Amino acid sequence: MSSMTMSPRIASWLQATPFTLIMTCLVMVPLAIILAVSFMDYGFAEIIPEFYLGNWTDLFRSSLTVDTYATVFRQLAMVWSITLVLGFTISYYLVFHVRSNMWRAIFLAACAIPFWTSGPIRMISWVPLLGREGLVNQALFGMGLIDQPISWLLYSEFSVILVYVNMLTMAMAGPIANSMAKISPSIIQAARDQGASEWQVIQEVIIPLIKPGIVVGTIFIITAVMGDGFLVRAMSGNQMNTPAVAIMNEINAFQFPPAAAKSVVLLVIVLGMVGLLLRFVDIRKELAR
Amino acid sequence: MKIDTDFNAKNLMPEAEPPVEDGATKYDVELVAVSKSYDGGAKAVDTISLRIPKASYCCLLGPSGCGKTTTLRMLAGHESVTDGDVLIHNRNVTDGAPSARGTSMMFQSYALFPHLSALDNAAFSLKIKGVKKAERHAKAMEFLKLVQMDHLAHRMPAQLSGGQQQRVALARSLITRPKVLLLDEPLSALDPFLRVLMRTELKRIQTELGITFVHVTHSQEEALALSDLVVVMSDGQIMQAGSARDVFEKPSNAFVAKFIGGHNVIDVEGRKVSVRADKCRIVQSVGGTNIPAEVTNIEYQGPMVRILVKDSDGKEYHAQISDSRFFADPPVIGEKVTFSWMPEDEWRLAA
Amino acid sequence: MSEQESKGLSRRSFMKGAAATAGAALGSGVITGFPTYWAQASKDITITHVGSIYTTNPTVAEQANKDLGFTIQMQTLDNTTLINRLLTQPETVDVADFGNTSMGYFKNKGILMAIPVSEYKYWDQTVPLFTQGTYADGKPYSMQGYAPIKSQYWADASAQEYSTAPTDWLVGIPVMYNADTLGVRPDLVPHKVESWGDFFNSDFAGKVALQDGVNVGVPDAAVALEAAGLMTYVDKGNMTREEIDKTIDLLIELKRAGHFRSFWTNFDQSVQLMASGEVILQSMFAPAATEVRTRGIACQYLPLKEGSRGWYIFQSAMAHLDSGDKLRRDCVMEYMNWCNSGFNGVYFSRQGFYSSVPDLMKAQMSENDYGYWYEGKPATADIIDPFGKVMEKAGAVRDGGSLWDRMGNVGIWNTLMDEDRYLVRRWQDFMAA
Amino acid sequence: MGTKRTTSFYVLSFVFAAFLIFLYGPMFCVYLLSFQGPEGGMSFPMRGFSTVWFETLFTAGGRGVGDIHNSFIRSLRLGAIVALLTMLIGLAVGMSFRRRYPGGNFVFYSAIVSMIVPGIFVGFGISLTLNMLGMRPQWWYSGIGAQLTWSLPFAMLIMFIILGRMDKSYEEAATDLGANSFQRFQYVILPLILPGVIGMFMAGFTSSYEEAARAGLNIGTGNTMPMELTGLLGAATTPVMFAVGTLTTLFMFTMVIVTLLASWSLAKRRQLRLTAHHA
Repeated sequence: MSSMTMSPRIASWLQATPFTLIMTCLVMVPLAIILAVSFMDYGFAEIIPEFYLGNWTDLFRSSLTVDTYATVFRQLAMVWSITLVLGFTISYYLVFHVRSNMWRAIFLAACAIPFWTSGPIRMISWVPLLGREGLVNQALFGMGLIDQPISWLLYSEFSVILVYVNMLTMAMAGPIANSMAKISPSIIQAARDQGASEWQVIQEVIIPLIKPGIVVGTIFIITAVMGDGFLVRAMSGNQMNTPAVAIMNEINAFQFPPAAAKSVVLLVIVLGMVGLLLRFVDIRKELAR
Repeated sequence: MKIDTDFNAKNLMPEAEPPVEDGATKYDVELVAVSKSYDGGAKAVDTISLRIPKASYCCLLGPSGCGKTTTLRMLAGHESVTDGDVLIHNRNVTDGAPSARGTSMMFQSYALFPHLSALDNAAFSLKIKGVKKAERHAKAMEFLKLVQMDHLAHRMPAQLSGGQQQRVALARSLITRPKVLLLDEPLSALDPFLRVLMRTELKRIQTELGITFVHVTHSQEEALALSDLVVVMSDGQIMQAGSARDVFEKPSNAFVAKFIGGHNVIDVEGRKVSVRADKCRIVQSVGGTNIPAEVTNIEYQGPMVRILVKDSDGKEYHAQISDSRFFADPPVIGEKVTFSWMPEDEWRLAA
Repeated sequence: MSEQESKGLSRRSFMKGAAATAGAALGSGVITGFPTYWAQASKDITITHVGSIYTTNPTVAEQANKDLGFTIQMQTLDNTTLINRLLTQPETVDVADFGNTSMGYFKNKGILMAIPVSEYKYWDQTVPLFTQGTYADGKPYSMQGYAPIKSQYWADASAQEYSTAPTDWLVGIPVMYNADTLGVRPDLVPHKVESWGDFFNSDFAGKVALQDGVNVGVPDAAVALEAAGLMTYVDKGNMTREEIDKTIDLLIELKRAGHFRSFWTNFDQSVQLMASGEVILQSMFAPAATEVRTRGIACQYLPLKEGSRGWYIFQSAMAHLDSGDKLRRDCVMEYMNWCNSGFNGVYFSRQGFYSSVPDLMKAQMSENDYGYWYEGKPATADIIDPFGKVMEKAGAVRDGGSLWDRMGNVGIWNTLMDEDRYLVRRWQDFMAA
Repeated sequence: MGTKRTTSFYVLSFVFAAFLIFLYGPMFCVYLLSFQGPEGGMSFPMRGFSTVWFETLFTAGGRGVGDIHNSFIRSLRLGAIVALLTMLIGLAVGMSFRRRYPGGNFVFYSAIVSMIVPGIFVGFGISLTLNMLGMRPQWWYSGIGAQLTWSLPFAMLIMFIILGRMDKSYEEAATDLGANSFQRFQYVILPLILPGVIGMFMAGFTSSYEEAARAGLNIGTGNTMPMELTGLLGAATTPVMFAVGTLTTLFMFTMVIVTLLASWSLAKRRQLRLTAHHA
């Protein structure tokens, strides 16, 4: 075994080589090309390799940029706060209230099964649920709560947020539960001993201790919401425009340079947000703890 | 361990109980036929009854799995009681919340809140009560002073050594002014030197505060050194409860005699008796029981020397003799000796 | 991509003669009964055909493999992925289908082959919509939008520019076509709809949907706005910037007022919208209206006085074939001929699309089927789709009538405007509003 | 904890139950509508109850079925290979991070970038790059490569979790006992991190099975399952879609159960062997 005599640094490099090659060739290089393309002119479905700043000036001049980011940040704020509260509640229940490991495993599996259905199918299945003649409206009608179907259940900001919450709550709950599981039960008991009520334990002990989990979950939520265009289009009935949707629309119209410029901006914003969060938590240390 | 001369620990416990008026409140803790079983399985604690007098240092002693920690946790309210009653200060707290019992628990792992400084850890219960910041910090500082941690008040738990963490945990427990402090193997994670130091410290604080400490340990040395009341447990039952001296001198059964150490358990005419090792000799005793044996091992323990012998049936005995006596005529391993003791040193054990 | 362009150019001029010779040789041949050596050599060839869900189908592929002796590999792609594939990886494709919304992309690209008219056997029998740029009766049709004749012929064999006058070089072989209009839920509409203008009638506020896109949705909106008297255009299929601005501003106003229920991107969404009652009036594709009806829900596909919106799908061969293996190119031409020869056309005709060679269809379809789908005659027996499902009961008449009733009044064609770049930007504003 | 249940337990149980209902709401529609009657459509009401859509799914050339069968097989094949590579490469990169080394940060942050860049752009960028290099995309290199950019960062995070929690002293003990680095890996590290390695395989498979944005332009001529479904949704769809949903869920469910049972019986057999040795 040659690595026996190899310096640890060389061994690390060798071990990281396949990974790094893939990330470099298939992520970094394409990103560099996208950056380059953002400075090019375009015609009908063609990129004209000449230096052109128009994509960038358009981007910074257009009210579209502000509008789309306002929309996506509003959605992000709503999705984040709902998934945070819901994800926290679920992990708190699973970690501190469910006592049997078997039930915990069963509950977790139950949360995972719906995600084994292919994405496109999951997406279309909301229509029979939320539509004018969908199950929810029929149930409400049957209970006599409404006398005509609620139309804002589908193709509205409500449905966008709802489906985001449906898909992302577990992404938030996972890291939070992971952090919670690391809290020693004796710490909770110590707090109870000290006279803290359940709510005070949550406030004073659990929340401060699961901050890293919240940060990791937040990163997942930010990436998913900022990067998604499909869900917004499908669930808003194509009535909402976010930066990712705008990029998709331009890609669909084969207008790559402005789409590239928008992607660079989106990437910088998302990286900035994630970078900021990573300052508060060392993700590597946190995962390993 | 120097203590400020003007520092009176008793002042930290202003809400002391009114003076004892009747016999009923002579005890800080009473367990009445308490049992614990999990999911209908075997009993972890089996119908134990125990009374701990006021302001005493009580050690629950036993091997792991004997039910001592479960008993402590039932006292604390961290474990539900399957059967029986728990009384603290003559008040039935069997179903009471942990914080409403007047107990406070110090965990084996210390369970300090990792996100709070030593000061904030100590001040935690006051924060819960809604005490203002300046006030609770001042109060917490007093308690940190009691445990001699005031100089490290602003450190985070991760920056403290094991012994220091323990002191903070102690301050945090005491600040709730418990009637009974529960300690779960508080010394087991410390190195031997610190262990002895902390032991003294615990006893000092207990004496100064004048409250009851219930201390779980598997070390008989610790139990004997600290206790006013030693409770030896095995298999979920109390084997013996009594003063340290009683337990050592008059073990109630073979288990206690063996577990407390320093005893030979010997069959004499079909009866089990215990003989303290330090009462045994390795020379002929006139009027005593003499057994021919062979020295198998010699352990030097400083003031005493422990000698292990084996008789012709392969039965093992040990004797502890003073170093001066030992070195007067030191036996060697393999030497044929006579192992002996006097009948008055036999203590008859329960069957 | 400009590199590609220049490569295409040089290759094109070089290959010109060779291709013509080969074309002449094959064009005179027959489909079946090839010399054995040809069948032997071609059996290892696999042709990659990419297209939409309408034109790529395992049943058709299976039949083609059976009939032709070489392998057809079909791949169904959504339109974006498809055009992207053609533009960035044309060599990975042999045959591709696309519609008039994409025709603007292929000019001056050198991606598509100039198909010699002589190599396509059924050109003479093809409807004049494509060959001449007229209706069957010889009358010219609307040239608003990408009318078929605007992109049917290459100006020359270099396959760079389109020609509106017939030449010897085809951009693509027309496969299917139809005309779309508004669909309604007659059970739910407040009054009868006869004009596109009703789309913006406040009676329908909150219950209409538009296709989400600048190639179909915008022309529809333009026709409706003009019909409602809100706008006038020089050419709705190719608007000026001012027209685009005015149109989008008007649409934004309507959107903010809650006039639109939804915007659909695919067939299924439009069906769902209509079937679920979310929407009672929307522009939709013909089979979508049929699909709603087969679910037992009333849905009418309206003949409107402003005419319909026409569309077509071309099948093209890729330019790289000319410079590659000649046998492969021969197989591709063979396959493209096969596609319009019968089985495939009948297959999609029975789903409500029109073949560009109706006479060939007539010969191969049952009288009842042809009568119902092409001639507007009442069905003499149940109309059954290729999957065995009853689509209409005996006695039913196709809404919109015969082929020429439906295709005879096209107001506008699906389009890709010259100001696409600007339009997409403004459409984004509309979406964000 | 053996204490009594509090009110909050019942409240939280209710919240969790409600969440499960919310999670399963659309799934319930999928499962139920896959048994839609032959005349029924993609939405309620149910027009009868039948298995006709499952039959359609298994009829060649069935309406709305497209090329689902082959695309499913392709997805499984692709998923298995991506999972295997994810496991191996993820394991290697995880091992590299057990010591600090120059360039480690680049490796780490490139993975973070890959996780957060919209997939469609990675896919488009790769296809543009291939095009510039004059390479034809094929599922077995560009398709797999594109998907690896998505699955590998997750594998790396899993490795962080596992290796970080592993007590270094095991390995040191093995070194003391004379194991070389290879033996150390084989006999000490690998058995200890095996659950994580299996986790990486599963994560690799799932991310590949669901992924279309990156692979779409780089897969070559054969559609994968999500691509095929997206393509099919462009036209007349029938409850066959829901039948596909029901069956694939069932399939995945079976796979997971079988995997669990297999690993369980493996552990059991190992246990038995050990006890036999000791007896």
